[in-house]
Amino acid sequence: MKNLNVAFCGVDFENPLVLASGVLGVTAASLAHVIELGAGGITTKSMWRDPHPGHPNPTMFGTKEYFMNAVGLSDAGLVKGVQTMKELRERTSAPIIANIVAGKVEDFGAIAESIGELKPDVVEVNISCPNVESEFGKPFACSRVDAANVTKLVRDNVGNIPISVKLSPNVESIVDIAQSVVDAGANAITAINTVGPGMRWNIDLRTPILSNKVGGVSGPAIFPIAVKSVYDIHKALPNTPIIATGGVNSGRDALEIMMAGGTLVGVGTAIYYHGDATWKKFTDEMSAWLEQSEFDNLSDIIGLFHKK
Amino acid sequence: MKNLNVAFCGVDFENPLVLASGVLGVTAASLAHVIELGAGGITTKSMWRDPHPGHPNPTMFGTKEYFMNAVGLSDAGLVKGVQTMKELRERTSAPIIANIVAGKVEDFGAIAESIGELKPDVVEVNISCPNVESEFGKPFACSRVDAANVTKLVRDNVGNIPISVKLSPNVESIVDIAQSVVDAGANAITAINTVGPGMRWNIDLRTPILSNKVGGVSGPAIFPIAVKSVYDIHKALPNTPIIATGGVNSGRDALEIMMAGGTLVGVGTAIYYHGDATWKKFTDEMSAWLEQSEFDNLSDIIGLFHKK
Amino acid sequence: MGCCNSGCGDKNIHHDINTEPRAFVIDRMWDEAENIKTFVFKGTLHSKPGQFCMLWLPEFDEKPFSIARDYDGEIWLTICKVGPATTQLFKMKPGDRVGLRGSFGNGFSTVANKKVVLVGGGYGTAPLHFTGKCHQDSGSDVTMIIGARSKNLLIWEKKSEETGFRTLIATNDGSAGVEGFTTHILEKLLHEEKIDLVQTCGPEKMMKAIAEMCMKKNIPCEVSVERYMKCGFGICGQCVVETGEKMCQTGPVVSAERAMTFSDFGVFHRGAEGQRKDW
Amino acid sequence: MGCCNSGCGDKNIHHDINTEPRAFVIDRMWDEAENIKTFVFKGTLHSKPGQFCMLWLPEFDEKPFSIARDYDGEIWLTICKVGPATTQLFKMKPGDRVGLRGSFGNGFSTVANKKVVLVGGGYGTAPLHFTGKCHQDSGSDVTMIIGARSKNLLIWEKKSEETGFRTLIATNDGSAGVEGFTTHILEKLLHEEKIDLVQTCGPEKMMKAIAEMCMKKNIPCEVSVERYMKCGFGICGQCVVETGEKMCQTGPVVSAERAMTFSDFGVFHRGAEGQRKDW
Ligand SMILES: Cc1cc2nc3c(=O)[nH]c(=O)nc-3n(C[C@H](O)[C@H](O)[C@H](O)COP(=O)(O)OP(=O)(O)OC[C@H]3O[C@@H](n4cnc5c(N)ncnc54)[C@H](O)[C@@H]3O)c2cc1C
Ligand SMILES: Cc1cc2nc3c(=O)[nH]c(=O)nc-3n(C[C@H](O)[C@H](O)[C@H](O)COP(=O)(O)OP(=O)(O)OC[C@H]3O[C@@H](n4cnc5c(N)ncnc54)[C@H](O)[C@@H]3O)c2cc1C
Ligand SMILES: Cc1cc2nc3c(=O)[nH]c(=O)nc-3n(C[C@H](O)[C@H](O)[C@H](O)COP(=O)(O)O)c2cc1C
Ligand SMILES: Cc1cc2nc3c(=O)[nH]c(=O)nc-3n(C[C@H](O)[C@H](O)[C@H](O)COP(=O)(O)O)c2cc1C
Ligand code: FES
Ligand code: FES
Repeated sequence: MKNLNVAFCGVDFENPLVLASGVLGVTAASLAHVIELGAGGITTKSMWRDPHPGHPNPTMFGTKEYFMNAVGLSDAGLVKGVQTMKELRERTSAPIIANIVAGKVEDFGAIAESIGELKPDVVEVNISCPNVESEFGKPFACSRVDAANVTKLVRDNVGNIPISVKLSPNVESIVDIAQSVVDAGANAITAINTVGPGMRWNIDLRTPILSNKVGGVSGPAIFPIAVKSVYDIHKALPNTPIIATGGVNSGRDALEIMMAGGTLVGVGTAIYYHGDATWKKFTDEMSAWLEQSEFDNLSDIIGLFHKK
Repeated sequence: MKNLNVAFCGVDFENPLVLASGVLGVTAASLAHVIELGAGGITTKSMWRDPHPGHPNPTMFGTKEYFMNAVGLSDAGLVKGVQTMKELRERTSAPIIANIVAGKVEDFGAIAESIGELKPDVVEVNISCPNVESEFGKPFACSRVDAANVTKLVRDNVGNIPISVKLSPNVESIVDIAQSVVDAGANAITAINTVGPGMRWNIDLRTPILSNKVGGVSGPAIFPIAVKSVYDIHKALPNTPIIATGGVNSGRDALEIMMAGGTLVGVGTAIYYHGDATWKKFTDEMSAWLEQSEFDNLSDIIGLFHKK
Repeated sequence: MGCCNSGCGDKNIHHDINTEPRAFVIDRMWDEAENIKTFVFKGTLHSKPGQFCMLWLPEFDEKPFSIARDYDGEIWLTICKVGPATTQLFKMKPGDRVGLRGSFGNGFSTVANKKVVLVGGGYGTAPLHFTGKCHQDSGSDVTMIIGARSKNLLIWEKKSEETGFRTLIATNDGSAGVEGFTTHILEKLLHEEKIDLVQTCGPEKMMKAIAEMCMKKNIPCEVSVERYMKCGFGICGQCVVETGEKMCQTGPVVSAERAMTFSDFGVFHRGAEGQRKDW
Repeated sequence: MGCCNSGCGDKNIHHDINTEPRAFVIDRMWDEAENIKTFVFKGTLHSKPGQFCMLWLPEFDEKPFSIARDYDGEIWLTICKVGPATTQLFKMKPGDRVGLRGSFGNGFSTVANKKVVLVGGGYGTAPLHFTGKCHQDSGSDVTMIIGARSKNLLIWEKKSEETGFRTLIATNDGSAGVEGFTTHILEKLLHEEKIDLVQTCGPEKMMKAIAEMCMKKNIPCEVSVERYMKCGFGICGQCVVETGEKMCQTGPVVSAERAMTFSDFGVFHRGAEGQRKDW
């Protein structure tokens, strides 16, 4: 059997499927369980320095076609984050991607430093949170300058851990933002975060379904947007590895987005559709495809669409 | 039985569901048939002054969750357009929305004038086509200035027919664009055109599925984006009627997007999922809901979400 | 109509693929005890006993509640007022609308022609009653042990008797039934009779004591492990126990054996941000 | 395996909800006549006779073709070289990959224990053969009338005989079978024998003549109305006839009666931009 392992920023992953941030990420037990179920690695939910209350429920729901969430990045803060990270290291030897977030550019330094000390394998920087200080409350991910400044601060404070900056697709040009964070020191890109935001109401209750009124769209609905984003970024930055994320809902989807340029593949909402079976189902499908293909190693397919 | 009729820019529609542009719009026979099946009105496909070849096949495909197309706005040009419009008027008395397009700002005047002479009930202006003369080939719909200039030209040349400008959701602020086209003389807004573009490949053939490589995403996947766009536009411009379009896939969806601010409801991709039965299925569902509601007229629900 | 006709479905299908809340009207409501009310909605969630639903108070909050009845065209929820959401709910009136989604989670097993003992504490008695009704419909013999601190906090004991369950009561202060704990009654029963299955829903420390008791005696036992729930359908990770299993899908109802592998069972649970809280 | 085991499905399901093309390998191919080849792919499209599929030549174009066989693990397409896409296809070799999607559209009826006449012109004979095979498997008696301009353009006549269809040939120049048109043979047959069903696929003027003939004699008849197709599944509107009906879903196979309500039937069709083209 050909195996599925890939290397990402010098870190070995048994398979390229990593749990996306914010899904099943509340405790170390939960994250470690996902590895047991067959994920190649896990991403923690976005960790704040200080406790950050989320939105009241409902914070998420799904349909056949898409999933929406507005959790509000709830988190108990660094004390719990540190504890979770330590416990996670004890529970699993699989690679850990620590996702960090902050509400102001300058706050990214502190959280990067604290998390960097815990030596996760990769630090993922969530810049899709609205910058509380920017004029229109636009996410950092929408501004080349903000995005670059956040990246620099994290790069300077996190130690020698590879960092991947997580981009939003809801921008004029995701490639421009990717370029600017790579110029600012990002080792990798995670693309994409949720699409939108969108809005859904209940017509009988005449209330937005999500307490936050609007929420990010994920799941199969966004897969074409994710493939295009990954393809465009890989084309512009062929040497920057990508954690390709967004709507991956089968092993074939994972292969497709790797061929578009993903080295790792983030999987979140698929768990809504496939439950605990997600990981084994997808890796089995990938293995079967790889067996009948001309490739010896799964990593040979990374960026394949660009090689013709 | 309460009836479903609504008035839009002074035009009466037997029900608010109108065929979205580009779907089943090749001939007058096809459009008239959609009325027979129960649509309240129809929109022609985007008409050019000169013949415009589309992209080679495949130009579209669908999945459970979404639909993608890159037809390339193929059209036989004004001669056929005029003939189609005339034949359509003979075949049906239902309202006709004539959708027009051009590749340069100044070309919108000519097509608006020619189509205006045929007295469609509404002229819809598709500004989501890339401006062949702009620096980055960005669609007119992405620039406030271009969008306003197109609108002015159409307004000045089309005669006294109401015009609805069709907006793209793939912009920083759809509300800004809506505001600028209304300021420039648009009587209504159609929102939204397809989302993205997105990209999908076949991993065995290693070829993008659409010959154009990328294509617009429509269908249920984009409904939350459509609801949010319509909601935001109605909030900013409560007196501008909206042809609310994008992912409407049930009678309940139609009601929801009307409550968000739609006066008419564009229905395109739903036909992929429900076939010829689409119209009756959706209006039956709307009637049933209206019967058990406190409302006497369907038009009472337009913008309802803003009234609390 | 028997309760199981509308209810008991495939154990593996934990949720519909569409989890948008649907609107339901409060049909009626009544007091069960101090700070405990039952709310009735017309309709069905196609649930089986032991499953739960998410109850949404529009523009306020949404919380998980066990389903106390789901047959004959009615859904019942028996709810204890403990904080903001339940207080808000207690202010609502018949005719008011709420959102419900679900049913979610793994329910209690239903067995035919067996001798079953159910042990309820607090609002836990209500979903157990639903369970007992299913057992009864399948020809099983049902004993319901109901515990409370004192008589005025006892719920569902009359319904239990009326339904034809052998009903045994324990109150801490002896104001009704025997003085002491449900566990005392259960211990005696297990000693004197041959019991095929024990199911319990109530305070976790009580359930843990029962689980240990049953395991010692090799009697099959199921417990309902409630954890903080946000989504109810396996995505948020809020409800996981220390093995990483999600109580909104693998649970809330699990076997005593499995519950005993959760090092947090009867020891601690977690709050909205995942912070540890001892029971 | 009988052809209908793998094929004949619900008339109302015109397409899968997923219409992404899937990759198929050209297994083999052979010449049928000048500029006509049959291509074989391993696999199935779960089609019934008379349905079509979209054949995609990656990075070139995608076009509709009737399915000439879909059983025993093979898909056959019999294709005439007429323009860029078919010319490109004719350059391909076994082992090359193409995309297929479908099956799409309404197929021919299959009847049991009846006397059926099939009338094929050009590549139309191939899908009719598939149809005849289904009739035969259901105990019907099949006559196949095959027409061509001359002997070297005749296709599938040997297969027809081998399959056990009564096979009658007409060529314009008399180089094979009788000199003249398939309609002449049909007319004679209808006069001499009791025929239960006529099905035809070929040049539209021929099909129209046959439709009129059968209607006059009150014999059930089905024709295959081909129109320009982009999507194949009812969205683009490219394939509508003058009643507004879509030939990719209501057709290509429709009854003679219905076809005669299309004022364009046998008169004109439309090109890629919807422009009218006389037959
Ligand atoms: C599977 C399950 C079934 C339940 N069934 C019932 C029932 O039938 N009747 C009933 O009265 N209660 C039930 N509960 C508990 C109920 O969810 C809480 O009492 C309710 O959420 C309290 O909300 P509040 O705003 O009123 O109080 P808060 O002040 O918010 O909370 C009070 C306490 O309730 C618990 N709680 C709060 N939010 C949640 C949450 N989202 N998920 C789980 N626990 C929470 C915590 O222990 C908290 O300390 C059930 C819980 C679960 C998980
Ligand atoms: C339902 C259906 C079944 C068909 N079955 C067969 C078959 O079994 N064998 C076979 O050889 N041909 C079949 N055809 C015709 C086949 O689609 C065309 O021959 C082919 O598309 C020609 O493409 P080209 O690029 O080679 O030629 P072009 O030069 O593009 O076209 C030549 C002619 O083919 C027709 N044509 C072209 N494109 C299309 C299109 N997208 N849809 C319909 N007609 C088109 C037009 O009449 C055109 O004038 C079928 C068509 C339809 C609609
Ligand atoms: C419930 C939920 C919570 C999420 N929380 C976070 C988060 O805390 N930080 C983050 O960077 N992304 C978060 N995301 C985004 C995902 O990590 C991912 O980028 C997105 O959902 C697209 O992938 P998917 O379609 O596989 O879910 C969240 C997504 C969901 C569905
Ligand atoms: C096949 C197809 C062709 C389309 N062609 C046009 C077009 O010519 N002009 C236009 O303005 N919009 C066009 N659209 C966009 C639709 O009118 C509509 O705005 C979009 O598909 C979202 O609505 P839906 O989800 O109901 O399809 C097309 C959409 C599809 C699916
Ligand atoms: S409540 Fe969200 S995973 Fe269980
Ligand atoms: S081919 Fe597109 S509608 Fe028939």
